[in-house]
Amino acid sequence: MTSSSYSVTRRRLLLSASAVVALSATGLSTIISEAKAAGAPTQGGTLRIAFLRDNTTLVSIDPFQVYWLEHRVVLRNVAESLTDQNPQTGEIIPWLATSWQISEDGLTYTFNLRKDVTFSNGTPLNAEAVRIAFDSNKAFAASVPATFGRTYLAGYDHSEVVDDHTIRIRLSKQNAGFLQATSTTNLAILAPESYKRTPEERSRGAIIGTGPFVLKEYKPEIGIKLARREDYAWPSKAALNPGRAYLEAVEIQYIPEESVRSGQFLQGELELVWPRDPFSDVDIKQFQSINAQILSRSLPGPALNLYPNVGEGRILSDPLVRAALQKAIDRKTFAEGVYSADFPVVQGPYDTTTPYFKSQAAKLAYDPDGAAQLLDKAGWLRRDDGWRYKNGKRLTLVRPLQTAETAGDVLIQDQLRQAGIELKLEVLVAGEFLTFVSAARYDLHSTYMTRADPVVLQTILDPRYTNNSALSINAYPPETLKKVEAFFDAGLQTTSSEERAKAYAGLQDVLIDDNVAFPIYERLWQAAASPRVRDFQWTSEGFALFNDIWLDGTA
Amino acid sequence: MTTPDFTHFSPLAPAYDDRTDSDDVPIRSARLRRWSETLSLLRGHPGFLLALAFILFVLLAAAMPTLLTRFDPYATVPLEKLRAPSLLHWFGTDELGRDLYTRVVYGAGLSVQAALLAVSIAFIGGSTLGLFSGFFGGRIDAVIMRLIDVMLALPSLLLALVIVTAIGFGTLPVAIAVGFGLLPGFARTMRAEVMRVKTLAYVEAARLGGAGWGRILVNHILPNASGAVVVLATLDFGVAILVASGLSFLGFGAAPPAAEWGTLIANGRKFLITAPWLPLLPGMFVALAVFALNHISRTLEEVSK
Amino acid sequence: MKTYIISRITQALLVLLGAYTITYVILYLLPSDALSLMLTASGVDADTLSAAQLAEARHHYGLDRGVVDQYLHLLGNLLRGDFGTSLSTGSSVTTLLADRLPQTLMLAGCAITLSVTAGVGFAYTATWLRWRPLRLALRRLPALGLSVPVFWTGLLLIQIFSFTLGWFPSMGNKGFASLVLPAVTLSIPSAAIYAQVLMRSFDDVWGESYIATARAKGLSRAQIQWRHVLRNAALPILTLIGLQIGNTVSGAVLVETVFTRVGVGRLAQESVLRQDIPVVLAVVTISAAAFVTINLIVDLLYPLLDPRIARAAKVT
Amino acid sequence: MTGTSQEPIIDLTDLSVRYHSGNQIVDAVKQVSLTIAPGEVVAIVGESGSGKSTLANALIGLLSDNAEVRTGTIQVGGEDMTHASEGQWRTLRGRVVGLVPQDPMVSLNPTMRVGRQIGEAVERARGPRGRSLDADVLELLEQVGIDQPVLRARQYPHELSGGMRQRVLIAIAIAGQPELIVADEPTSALDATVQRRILDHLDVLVKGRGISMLIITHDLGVAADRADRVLVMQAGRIVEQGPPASILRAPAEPYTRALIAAAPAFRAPLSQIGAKPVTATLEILRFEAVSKVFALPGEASWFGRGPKPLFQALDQVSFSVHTGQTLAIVGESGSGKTTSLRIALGLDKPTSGRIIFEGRDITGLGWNEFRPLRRRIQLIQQNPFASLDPRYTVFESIVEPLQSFGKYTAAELQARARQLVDQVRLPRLALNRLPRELSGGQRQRVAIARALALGPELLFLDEPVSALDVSIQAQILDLLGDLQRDLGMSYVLVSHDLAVVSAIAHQIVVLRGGRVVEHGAAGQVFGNPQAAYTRELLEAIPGRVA
Repeated sequence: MTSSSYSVTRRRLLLSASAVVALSATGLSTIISEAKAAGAPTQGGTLRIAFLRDNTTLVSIDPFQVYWLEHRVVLRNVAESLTDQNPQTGEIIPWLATSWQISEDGLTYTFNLRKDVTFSNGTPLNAEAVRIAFDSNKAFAASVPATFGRTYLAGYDHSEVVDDHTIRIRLSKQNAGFLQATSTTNLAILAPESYKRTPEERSRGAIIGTGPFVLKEYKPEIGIKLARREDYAWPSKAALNPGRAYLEAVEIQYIPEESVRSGQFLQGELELVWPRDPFSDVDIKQFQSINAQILSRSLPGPALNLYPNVGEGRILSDPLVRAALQKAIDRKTFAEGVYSADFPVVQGPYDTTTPYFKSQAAKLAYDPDGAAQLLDKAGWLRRDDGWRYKNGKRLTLVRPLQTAETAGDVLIQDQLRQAGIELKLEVLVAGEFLTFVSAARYDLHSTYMTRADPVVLQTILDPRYTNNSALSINAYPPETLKKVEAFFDAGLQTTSSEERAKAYAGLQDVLIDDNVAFPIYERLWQAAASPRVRDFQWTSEGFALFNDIWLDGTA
Repeated sequence: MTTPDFTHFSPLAPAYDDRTDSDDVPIRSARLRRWSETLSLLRGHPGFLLALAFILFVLLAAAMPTLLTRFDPYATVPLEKLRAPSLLHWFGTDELGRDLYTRVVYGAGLSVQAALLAVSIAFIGGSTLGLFSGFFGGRIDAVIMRLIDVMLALPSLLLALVIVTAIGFGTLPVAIAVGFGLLPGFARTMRAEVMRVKTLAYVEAARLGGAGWGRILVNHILPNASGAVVVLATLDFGVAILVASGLSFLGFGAAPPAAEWGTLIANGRKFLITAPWLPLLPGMFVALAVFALNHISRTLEEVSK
Repeated sequence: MKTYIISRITQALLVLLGAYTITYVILYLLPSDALSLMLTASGVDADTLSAAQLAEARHHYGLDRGVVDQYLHLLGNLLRGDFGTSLSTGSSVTTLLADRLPQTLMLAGCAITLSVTAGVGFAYTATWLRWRPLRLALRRLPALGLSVPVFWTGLLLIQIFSFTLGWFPSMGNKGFASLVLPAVTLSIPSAAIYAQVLMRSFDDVWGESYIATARAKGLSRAQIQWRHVLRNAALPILTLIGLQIGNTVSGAVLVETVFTRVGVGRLAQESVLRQDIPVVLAVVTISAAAFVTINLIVDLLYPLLDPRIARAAKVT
Repeated sequence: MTGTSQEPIIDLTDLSVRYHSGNQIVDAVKQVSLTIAPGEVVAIVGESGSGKSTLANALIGLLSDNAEVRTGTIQVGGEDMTHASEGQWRTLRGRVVGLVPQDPMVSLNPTMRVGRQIGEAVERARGPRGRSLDADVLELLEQVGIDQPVLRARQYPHELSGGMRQRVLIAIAIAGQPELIVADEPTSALDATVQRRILDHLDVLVKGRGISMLIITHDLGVAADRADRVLVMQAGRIVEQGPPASILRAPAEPYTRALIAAAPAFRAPLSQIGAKPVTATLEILRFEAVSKVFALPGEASWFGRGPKPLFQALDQVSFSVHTGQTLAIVGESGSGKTTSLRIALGLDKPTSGRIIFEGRDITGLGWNEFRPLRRRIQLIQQNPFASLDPRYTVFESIVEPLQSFGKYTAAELQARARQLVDQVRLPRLALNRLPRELSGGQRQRVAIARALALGPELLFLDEPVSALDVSIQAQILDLLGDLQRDLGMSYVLVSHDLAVVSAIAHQIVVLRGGRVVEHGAAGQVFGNPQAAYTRELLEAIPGRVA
């Protein structure tokens, strides 16, 4: 039992909560200043990482299909994309493509490729390889409509090979997020040989990329092994190390048992502990007992929001109740109670690192009395058993959970209980969970995606882009739907930043004003690194650049 | 010519000396005689009384938890989270600041309910099957015994997982799943006991006295055979609690915020290093309860011999 | 003796078939629609497909067959050693099991040997000791071993031996050291049962007349315990081992979860959560087969250990 | 270590032993003094609970843990062993004192070959023998009169008959060439004829080697036949001792006189038995050429088609029972007497032959057709300790047959119960007692009362007194005699003990291997037996010689 008291020289977490101008997404990642001062990086060593668990619903490591964050961290270092994104400014910077031109109507993108890039099987990366990649992805998205990569490729029609290192991509309709999409792992370019294999084979690891590491072995639910690629020399601009990676290999294990994972880390069996949920202050205190570094990055895309079911006959179809619900959630206590004292309080439907983020903090203050008045006005009167009733029916909201509830879910349940609202947490097995949600038998439901572009919310909340998922259909009363769709279209059909900023600002205002999104907490992704880890750098979408990392033998 | 000999001494049966003959001898039923005797014997075992007291505490917790604690099991006080056991919070507080002792007390209701239901399902189902196969024997016995073998062949916890997934989470499905696992034990015990009693001389005597099998079953076989099954019931009550806590440990317990003992251990295991009392104290409580039940059933067995 | 073996084998197969059927019935008649489950498991959102696509998918997964001939179809595959394909990973169940079964077999094997030696050893000493208070204390200990939840012991052992003392790794499948703690945890409940039953049987045997004959020969307590009591008292352990198989598999599910060992137990638990029906069916069938085979072996071994069964008494 | 020839092997002075069980204190042996000279054979006679077994165990140091030697000294082979340690006793056991245990059926380790169990005793007494051990074992087996010793040595106890197992136990006792053998009820569990042959053999062995022997028995006859000196024990004390002749002819103590009177063998000179008038009366039950064949559970031929081995339990058995009289069926174990009983009671069906009850053919009647006859035919079972449901009071057991057959009010049942209890001479207070609070004799009386409840005409008695002490046996036999006289009931008595049969039988049938070897009036069968087997049975009755 580590008994060290809370270390006085508390390491300051760079989590500025300042309002941010639309486009310049201030970097909230922590830059390890000491790393640079520690002299030249040393070669060799294996970086051992422990994640929470593997994706058991969709078991795949094929870049185009994967939405699982942990896999995308790995893929970021195995398969590379045409462009990259500056983690601080969100600006698209060159990578495999040295430069690009976008036509006026935003339907033609021409990329000029680097000439010195080869795949790990030796074949060169040229325009033809890029065309094969895009066309294969398009064919796959047509056969499996629900696959995650499809929205990234929205509007892609075909590609033309101008010359060996120039490719022109034609879109059939405008997609403002397309340029950002080319920087994501989902549109990473694999060797033509990989696209000859079946999707299942790619899912199980038959992927050949140009990245600094090669995928040696993928055992579902057990782990992944990466080995350094010796002749690597074409990192993106965001990387510090221009050439071959310092680490010889990276070993990834899945350890669902939290006490075991922390125990392994404290005993020095692991260099990096990277679970899915943020650390509680107890964890942080324990990690700092071995002077571990706490690395945090707010993930771009929607915050952890609850979306209502306002279908007719549901309790939340009444705007007054929704407004009351918004006021009944105490986000500050949530951040402090469930995670840690200096955990950022969520300020709107988007995380702060999302381009065009606009804070709604003022409208999300905790106001239990306001909530009480609204509920009384709406006719839900509190009885002596503490619950609120309206003509005999108790104010009960149902929220389905998959497999297990977290401490946060129970805290929200209790906060609503204090407002007289019964939040019934329905813990369901995978199969039942999906049928329950698609039958819209829920009152509140949450899901999230990570992408450093606001258009990602469209894949959740825009019925036209979510194959009419129950969540997007039932989230709005008719008049709000019209406003939301207008803002989404505005944000999509233009490539000029000012236009997109105005559209997404309007969108964020509507979501909160009409109370069709209830932000709960900022989705912060935290990892604990051993003191030996140097030059850990977050990418824009919260992944890591393995080729920069090196292990300081001395610490 | 010889007077009945009562001076005869046998070390087993206590000699008694009734010379008085009287017409109006009140004839009392055997039942109260037996109960008064067994109770007097039990008083002699201190360990038994301690175990009984603990189980009564658990049953009281299950029936009326409000008597044993003034905290609200669901009220979250995040600022008070992960406090070590103290005079205020006997078992300390959990990750949301709720009083762990209160959650254990309120958990008793769910766990005891699940265990009680499971044992009664297994008791009724198992004993009937065991009775039929022990009493009729032959082909019926063979068929029932193969069925029991099948149920034994299926790994009980895995089967419980499947059943719970089939009929949903919550205390009742858990009870059915656990009951299904315990049923073979009761069937085998009842079958062995019925077969033993069926061959005893007093059953043949009753048979020759003209009694039909129905009457013999009810008056002779069942009372004498059910002794062992009752002892097994107390033993399996503890086992049921363990299996139910295993299920809720894997996340198949009651819907939150209610929590069975297994769920408490499961939630607490994240804090094994930082707040060890969170997973370890509920575990100790469960172990003590099951140990007490185990002790009670063993003492009952010894006394009834 | 031969007809006895034949009848036992046929009974064993019957039981195995029964176990397979019951699991199949429960699994395939789950309320949630199997098809939507299978589709979502392979990344497709069921309600977005058209009726034709649904019918085609239903055929692909063989769900359009009636329940009975689906059962026969699967049974046919099983007999050919093909457990079907896992819904979530898409790989064949046999390969999935192949790389996980060794872990669980090693764990179960160590646990069983550990529990048998501990059980018999404990009963042997507890009944042999003369010092009364220690004797009484040892008598109550197995009951404690039975009362402690397996997963709780696991957590406790990790806390003590792995984090505080650092003797053993707390997880993983690498090497023998990672097997010690899980095997000990899994063996405790079975060892407690063996100890309890054997103590009673040791006491019974000490009360037999042939023990008085042995004492009358002038043999010492130790010689009598070793030559006469052990052989007769330990007989019940064989049937007990047979019955404990079910518990060992159940225990494995919990122990592998707590110790993050990648074995069949954990696979089964997660497959139930993912409702990956073919995998669950395969795991249950394999553990039923293990139960049936080991019980068969116990039945055949019994006559070798207890001559009264092997040599039917001739009427002399 | 062995004492000089004239020094006594055993010298007990003023020995008292007390048992502590729970809060009960039981004084089993009170101030007993006993000496056994080398080569002398002493017998101790006493009923169960007289302390005779405690004495035997004290001599070999096998007293149980809760026993305490309160007073007196125990000298064995010249050594003072009163408070000897387990180690000291071990050096004595096998070398100085050998034990022949009581029940041969359970006194050998079932999972160890017989030869090895003997070899163990040899090695213990004479040290490791190496290869010559087998020779010693075979020699011992021959000495105790076992055929084919090489085969027998490799067999397991359950493959030998009762008699042979007893001989193995004797071989174990003498393996260490002890100076004294303690034989605790050596043959009481065996048939009379087998018993006689083994005791003769034991005498030869003991006399031949000059070993002294202490025989513990409840059978006065066995004591009188075999011992140089007889001691009578009652309630922990030696009440009388002396040479058998003087004890039998001129018993000094009243208890010894009661013992002799109670033992059927001595009660009346055999020739006068059967002096009961054999008036020609009606015939109540007749067996006509009844045969019964059982299929043995043994190994059928490989494909299950060949004939299964069969066992002929009864072969053309015929006899008849006259009203008001007692027919005794006598035979040793395996003679078929129990099978005929079960067939008569409708519990088994004969393979061939007829059973006539009061002129009506009742062979093969179904359970329901036989049920009305239950009112008129009843059974008294052998073991009184198992024939009563432990949870029923005496009253509930007695009235159960009445409740099975008809509707009676509580008052009627209680009146009938009191009447029946008086008939079997039990106090009315016994009605509220549970079986475990009664002695063996009293439980058998309750069983008899239960059998009389329906007022039967024919009563089957299956070894009714063999589980009881001699003095109690006499009372039960007298009771049965009185009941027959008063109620005119007819009995069929099944027994292996001719002495008991002679007490109440009018007619006797002797069975051997399922065939009737002799059938006639009791006086004639006892007076001049026709069949050689009957003569052998009569001679085997211990105590006849006197």
